[in-house]
Amino acid sequence: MSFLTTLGFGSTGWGGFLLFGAAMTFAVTLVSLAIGAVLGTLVAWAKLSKSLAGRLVGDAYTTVFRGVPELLVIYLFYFGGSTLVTAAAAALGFEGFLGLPSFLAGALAVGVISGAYQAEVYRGAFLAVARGEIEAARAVGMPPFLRFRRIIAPQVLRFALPGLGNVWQLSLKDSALVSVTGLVELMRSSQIAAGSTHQFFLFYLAGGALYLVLTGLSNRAFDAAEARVGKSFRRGLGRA
Amino acid sequence: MDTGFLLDTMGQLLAVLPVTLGLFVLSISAGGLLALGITWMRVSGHPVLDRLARGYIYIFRGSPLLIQMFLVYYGLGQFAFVRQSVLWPLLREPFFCATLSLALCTAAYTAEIFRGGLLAVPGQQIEAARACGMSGLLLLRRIIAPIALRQALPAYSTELVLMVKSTSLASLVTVWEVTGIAQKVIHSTYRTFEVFFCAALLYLVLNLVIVRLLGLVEHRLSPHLRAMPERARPRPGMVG
Amino acid sequence: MTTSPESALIVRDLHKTFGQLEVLKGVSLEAREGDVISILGSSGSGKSTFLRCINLLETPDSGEVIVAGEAIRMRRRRDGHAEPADRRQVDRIRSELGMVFQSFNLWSHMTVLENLIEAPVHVQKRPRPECIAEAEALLAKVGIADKRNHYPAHLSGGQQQRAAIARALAMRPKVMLFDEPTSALDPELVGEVLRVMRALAEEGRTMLVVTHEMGFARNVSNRVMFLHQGQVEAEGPPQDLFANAPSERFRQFIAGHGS
Amino acid sequence: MTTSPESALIVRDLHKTFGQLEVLKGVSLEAREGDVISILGSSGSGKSTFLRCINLLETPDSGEVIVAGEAIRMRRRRDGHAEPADRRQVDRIRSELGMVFQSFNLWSHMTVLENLIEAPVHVQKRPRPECIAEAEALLAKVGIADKRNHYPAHLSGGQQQRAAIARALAMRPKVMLFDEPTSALDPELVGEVLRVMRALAEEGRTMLVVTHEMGFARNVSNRVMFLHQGQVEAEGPPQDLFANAPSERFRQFIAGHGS
Amino acid sequence: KDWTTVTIALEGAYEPWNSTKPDGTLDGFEPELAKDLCARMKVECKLIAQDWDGMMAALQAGKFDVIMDALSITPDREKVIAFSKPYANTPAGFAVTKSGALANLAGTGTTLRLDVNGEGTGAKEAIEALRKALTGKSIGIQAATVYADFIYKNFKDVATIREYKTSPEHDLDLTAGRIDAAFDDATYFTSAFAKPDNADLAMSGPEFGGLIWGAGEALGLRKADTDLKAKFDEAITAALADGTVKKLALKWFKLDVSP
Ligand SMILES: Nc1ncnc2c1ncn2[C@@H]1O[C@H](COP(=O)(O)OP(=O)(O)OP(=O)(O)O)[C@@H](O)[C@H]1O
Ligand SMILES: Nc1ncnc2c1ncn2[C@@H]1O[C@H](COP(=O)(O)OP(=O)(O)OP(=O)(O)O)[C@@H](O)[C@H]1O
Ligand SMILES: [Mg+2]
Ligand SMILES: [Mg+2]
Repeated sequence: MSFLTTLGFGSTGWGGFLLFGAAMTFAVTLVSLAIGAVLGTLVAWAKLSKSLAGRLVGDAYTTVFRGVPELLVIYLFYFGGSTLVTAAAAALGFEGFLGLPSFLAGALAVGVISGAYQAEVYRGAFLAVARGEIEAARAVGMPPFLRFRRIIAPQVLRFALPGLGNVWQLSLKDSALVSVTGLVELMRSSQIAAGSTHQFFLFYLAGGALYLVLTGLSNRAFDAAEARVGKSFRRGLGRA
Repeated sequence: MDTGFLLDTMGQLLAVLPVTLGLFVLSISAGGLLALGITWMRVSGHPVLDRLARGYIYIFRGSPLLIQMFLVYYGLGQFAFVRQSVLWPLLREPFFCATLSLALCTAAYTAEIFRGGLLAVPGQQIEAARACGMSGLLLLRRIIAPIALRQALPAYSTELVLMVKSTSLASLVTVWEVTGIAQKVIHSTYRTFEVFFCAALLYLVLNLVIVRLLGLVEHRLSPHLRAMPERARPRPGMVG
Repeated sequence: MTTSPESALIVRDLHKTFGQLEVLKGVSLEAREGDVISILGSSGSGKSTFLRCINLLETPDSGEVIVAGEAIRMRRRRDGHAEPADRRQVDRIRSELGMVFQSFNLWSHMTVLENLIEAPVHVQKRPRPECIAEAEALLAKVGIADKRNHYPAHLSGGQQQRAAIARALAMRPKVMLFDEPTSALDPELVGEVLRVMRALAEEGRTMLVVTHEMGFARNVSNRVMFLHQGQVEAEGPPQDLFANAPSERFRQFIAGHGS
Repeated sequence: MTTSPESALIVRDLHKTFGQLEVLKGVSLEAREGDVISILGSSGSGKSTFLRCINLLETPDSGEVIVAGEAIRMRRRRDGHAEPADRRQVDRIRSELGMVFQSFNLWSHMTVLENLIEAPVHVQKRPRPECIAEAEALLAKVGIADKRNHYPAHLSGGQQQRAAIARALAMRPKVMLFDEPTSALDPELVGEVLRVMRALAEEGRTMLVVTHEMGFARNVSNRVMFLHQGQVEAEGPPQDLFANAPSERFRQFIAGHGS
Repeated sequence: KDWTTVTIALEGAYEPWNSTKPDGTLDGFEPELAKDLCARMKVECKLIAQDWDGMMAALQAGKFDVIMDALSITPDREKVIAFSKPYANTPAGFAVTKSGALANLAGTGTTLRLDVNGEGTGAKEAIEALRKALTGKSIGIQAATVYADFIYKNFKDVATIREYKTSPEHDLDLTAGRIDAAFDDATYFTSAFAKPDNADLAMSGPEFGGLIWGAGEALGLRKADTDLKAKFDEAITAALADGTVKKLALKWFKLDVSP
């Protein structure tokens, strides 16, 4: 069948092209999730802290990076970052354009956005951790970081997992916007293939299917994680 | 800066703000209702319903909204039987299709958020309710929902903010809302940053309002998590 | 005490296993109206599990529970586990069984007063003003009327426990299941609460009380049941049981009292 | 009992207000090494709050806490609230204060054994195998060695309480703060736990025990403090205090015992 | 600056102007023309694919030096970037469904040349006939193009106008019957009609060409790079003169598009 050759791996097949795009999407999402985890934790901590300044900074961060369209953040990081780098290079005597690599700029931008979302997820999860258990940790003299690492983080992670799954999905799709930096990820490869062949449904369906494959793989990971951390909890829901 | 241009752009964007708001309000209302049903299926413990709900969430969370909207609008229209069906008068309307695909997509995300909130309800408090003879809807309405809602609010506010931004995809199906108009202005003037700045400001203000409102609701719903209100300052006296 | 011959609660040959651990190995009990039965037993002997099986918060593996003459119908799921055949029946029966949990389990998003009127108003559908009046009387009885508008997180342990007792009483249940209802109370309050319970018994309510208070077992209850390793090791009126214990294990158990 | 003249713990003029309610109105206490002090008081009298202020889980409005000669430094925030001046100092001091909470507060994501070794390994940085060995010995002492790999949600109330006690002891704290450590235990186990505590006292550890067990106050502790309406209403060795109570309120309180 | 290498950006998804082959290399009218121009200029050219959104900003930021993407010269764009001499100028026309009522309107197959103001021989009559035919119909156009301006100017009062983000989308809606006609570049339509999905579509009515669409399609450059513009202008003039452009146009568009 013709669409099999079109999607295949031969010299006229787009299979390899799309798979490469999918791998790029996965890589951008993974890196941005990691960046977002670090930022999100810090921001959630700031938002929960007693310090007014901390709360203001945290609020500003989540409001701006959740509120502003993603594309703008990516533009800012890519072109803004490039301008900075170019200026710095020019000061050192280099000529011409020295951009942040597309991948780095894109992952940073999506990571910063993901950080804002993760912060909200962590904050909600933190509020669900039993107060008494945190007190018990303070009572044995755990300093804040240790308390965070040993008592709070494992439980927050447990409550946060469904929300994190959402953020992962979001980043997966935000990564599609990174194409403005010239990066060819899955969405852009589908669009290129569609535009070059005029077969829009075929390539959008193929692209959508590949996104579903990525989601399927990550769902498995999240389900396994949920099962792992869920075993110590008495189930609240379900049959009585 | 060219204030005249900024004002002019702002004017053009404000003129289509009602379109963005309409898409947003309609799709989150419909999506919220749908999400309730899906959450219920997801936690019902019934294997078939659970599978269906998982499948739904998988597909609509797992693929980019852009592709979903494309397929709902352009894809369905390719089938003659759809064009002859009674639904065609609705499905031929771009605004309806945009709202529909926004609602279908947010329902999947919202269902996961609701489920996360449910998981955080302490099992003992549900037991106490069961022991009083509560079950089903009553249990849900009086005990589970208030606690779960409280837990889910931060994540839900995120979802709302996301939806505001997702409405921007509607221009793909010829519903020209704020971002679509902004891009149109950019394509005719090539003043990317100024135009995006105006659009970003608009979205930011919109999202700020949403986040503040939900913050208020969250505050109202959680007196039991706060310290008791103060009457007066503690007496000055010495401290250590 | 009224000694009507009716059986308010019958439990027959209850079995319950958690994973590997057989917690209840065939426990039976019959309580008539107005009976106050103390359930004694060392920690981990299955007392809480027994109470929780009665109102089906834990599903027993086998055995029968009959409340006011009505047997809770069970059926076997395909995977071999038992489950209630009719959830509505379970709900109806539960609303006639009051329960005070060992860990209180107050609803954290409601004030004390709201906790008390929740079930009467929404499950039993009694008029709200009546419920509020009754709840306030109950709160006064257990001495926390001033805390009615507080959230559970802002109460002391003993206050929470009293709120939990009041919440169970507010439903005017026919049978009451108390899981160590005085553990967090000081001696003075223990006296107070026991007085309330005694009054209830005299009204003809039936009570199952898990307790470590030998004083209560001896002086308030009219029957004592001693659980040991998942079985009823000794049973009978407290006078007989405490005077000449039929079981070595029980003798040893009560010897600890008053160290 | 050792009677070294050193003060293990000094509390001076502690005040604490919750919202409108002044819970502690200037409570002072001095405990020497090896002292076992029972804190009595009716429900809501501020006993738990007092213990929680000592290790700064609640920040006192004013007053001074000195542990093993080291005063916890406080400072006033701009909004008028007090806060500890040096969080590191607080953490260090806390790791020498063992606490058993009224509601246990076991870490729900860890097994019993993990709960026990958590602080010794990660706060005190002791070698893991040593901590495990010690934790197992402690679990055996309180009789739940077989539950070491269970999660708290799967334990009975008494088992949770014993795990909480063992967790506090596993840190080998200089001063121990017990909030009703035997409330969920049967008489036999109460005896067992009291024996463990007595042994600790003989090693020279200092203990503050909030309790409703008059037996404990009378026979195990060497000092009794009676809190009433946020103040120390009576204080002294149990023999004196129980024989001829200096306060009408205290006499009334202990009269409740044994109803 | 001496230009030894020049980076040219294309969208790579606008067949047949420029498109991508499955192995990732660029192909089409523009890539081939670029190669020819660079050979004439004796510079090394690097072709890169770049998303249409962001192309202007990236040119300004210096990521590449030239945009070659069927870019029409318009006054608005000229405010921001510099244009080379045009290398193509294409006519535009209406596409309709072969089976629909609008098929084969008068003038199908002819091309009218209009000047900057939209005037020319037979223009008035042709547009008047089209207005009649399209009354009450809906027309699809790509947003923010010169064609959009034309349609708005002439048909706004008689027909419904629907704006699309990209050209292929109006084809889809044309097939689905949501619109009755689409107006776009003739070269684009020629290649679109060759695809099986669009088998039911055909041109209808006269096509319009000439200066009305501006001077034509040209390279976009930064305003500062006047020397580069001069080099390209020279090369384009030469390529037009010796028929290279015409040869390539016939190969890719089956139509001579040289201005
Ligand atoms: N977080 C809080 N917010 C407001 N009020 C509180 C809070 N914690 C305790 N209280 C109030 O302070 C008073 C003293 O509480 P505390 O827990 O110290 O009592 P207690 O002596 O330990 O009583 P019990 O024997 O019942 O445990 C109580 O009236 C209680 O309602
Ligand atoms: N959900 C559960 N999963 C596994 N084991 C459980 C669970 N609940 C209770 N157990 C075990 O069953 C046994 C009986 O528990 P139960 O709570 O009935 O004891 P109890 O008699 O109430 O003790 P206590 O006086 O300490 O409250 C205990 O050994 C306990 O560890
Ligand atoms: Mg129990
Ligand atoms: Mg207390």
